[in-house]
Amino acid sequence: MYINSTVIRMLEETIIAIIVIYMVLRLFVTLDRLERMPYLNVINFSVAAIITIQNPSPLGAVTSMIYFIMATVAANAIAFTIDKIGEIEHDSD
Amino acid sequence: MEEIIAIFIAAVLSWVNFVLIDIWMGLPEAPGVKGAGAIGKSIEKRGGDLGGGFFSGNIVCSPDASAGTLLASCAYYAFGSPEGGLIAALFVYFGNRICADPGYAGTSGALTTTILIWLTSFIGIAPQNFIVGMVLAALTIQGLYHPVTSKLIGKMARKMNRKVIQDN
Amino acid sequence: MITTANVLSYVIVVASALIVALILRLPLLPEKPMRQSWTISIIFPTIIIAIGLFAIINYFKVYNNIYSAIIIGIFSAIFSKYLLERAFPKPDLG
Amino acid sequence: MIVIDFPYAAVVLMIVGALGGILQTRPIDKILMLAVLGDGLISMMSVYGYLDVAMASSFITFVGIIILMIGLIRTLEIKKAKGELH
Repeated sequence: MYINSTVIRMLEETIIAIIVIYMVLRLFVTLDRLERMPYLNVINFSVAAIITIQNPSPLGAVTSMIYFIMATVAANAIAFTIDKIGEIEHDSD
Repeated sequence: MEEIIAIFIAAVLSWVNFVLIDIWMGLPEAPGVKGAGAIGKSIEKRGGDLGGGFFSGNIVCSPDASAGTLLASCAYYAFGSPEGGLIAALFVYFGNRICADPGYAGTSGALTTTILIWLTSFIGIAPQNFIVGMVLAALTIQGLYHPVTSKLIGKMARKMNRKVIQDN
Repeated sequence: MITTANVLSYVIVVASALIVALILRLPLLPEKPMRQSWTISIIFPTIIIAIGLFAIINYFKVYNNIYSAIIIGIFSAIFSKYLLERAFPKPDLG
Repeated sequence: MIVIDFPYAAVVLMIVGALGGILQTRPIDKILMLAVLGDGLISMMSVYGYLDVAMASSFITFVGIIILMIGLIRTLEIKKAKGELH
């Protein structure tokens, strides 16, 4: 039973690690700034998932929730700033 | 092999759950904040659909039913009982209010996910399968190829009577 | 763990929050295009806040009795009536 | 069955975030890569079980990113009002 449960957790960890590596390489290659934001969102999802999968306790769940909400607020600020910078530089031409 | 089948079933269930709730709560209609509109227009410029672009931008910029599904399955797995889904609904509601959103989509997504996991636990699908399934579902929406998925979301939104409202 | 005794406690939380919110004259439902309204009503934030707070207390198994259920219902109704607009204000930009 | 531990993915996140922060020249790209670097750091801390450090670090990193964004917008507006942009 114990070996079976560790094998299950290894499988999920492997899937999430492959997703993270693929997404971060694609984010590094892409040059368009607004195209990068959905890839960053997938990385946030994966990290919030791996926090709870590695630590199955109430503190792990609370850490995952706080991480995901703060990361979403930061992504909101980054997208707003990209839009605002485009406006400012477009007006100055 | 059984775990791979369970993860696949959980991925399909959470995909259907969060896409249907997000479209029904009107995410493809209008961008909630300014950055979501910019992401949507960028996806439309690269050959996608405007409604699907607003959907994707709203998911990036505020925790909607996708975050509700992920955090409810995380809390169900960590607390070990359906009470975790209720706690996750409370946290997602506060996070939505921080991000300038009314918060209907995230809360209803968390509650429906709790009911869904409680029902599928009788046929042997564990909550950790739902966590990985939600990451796979977010990958298929946000990560693979934006024009095709945004056209698919736009077609579903037009079928569910949630068209894009042009206000600006 | 949710058992039958705890289901009774959850019912008491919902009933307490609903009665106090009706006394405070909150509306029962938001107005009609429901997915865009910012109205604080009984169904949407009050009962969600009450159930979530009671689930946090119920996990630790110390104060999970009927009296704390009634107190949490009263507190969540008062919170959503007077303090929620002040804690998380409605954004003014579109 | 092939198994990849998650610390390798966290290392890839941190290396890509650091390289991107060095190689890209615009300030907005640098701050986005700082977010990727913070993701790698928080996931590495939480994989090895330091949950309190991860919680405090997620608060501090993302609130710091928001404050940097406000400062960047303010700087560009002042530059534009002085006429130094382009």
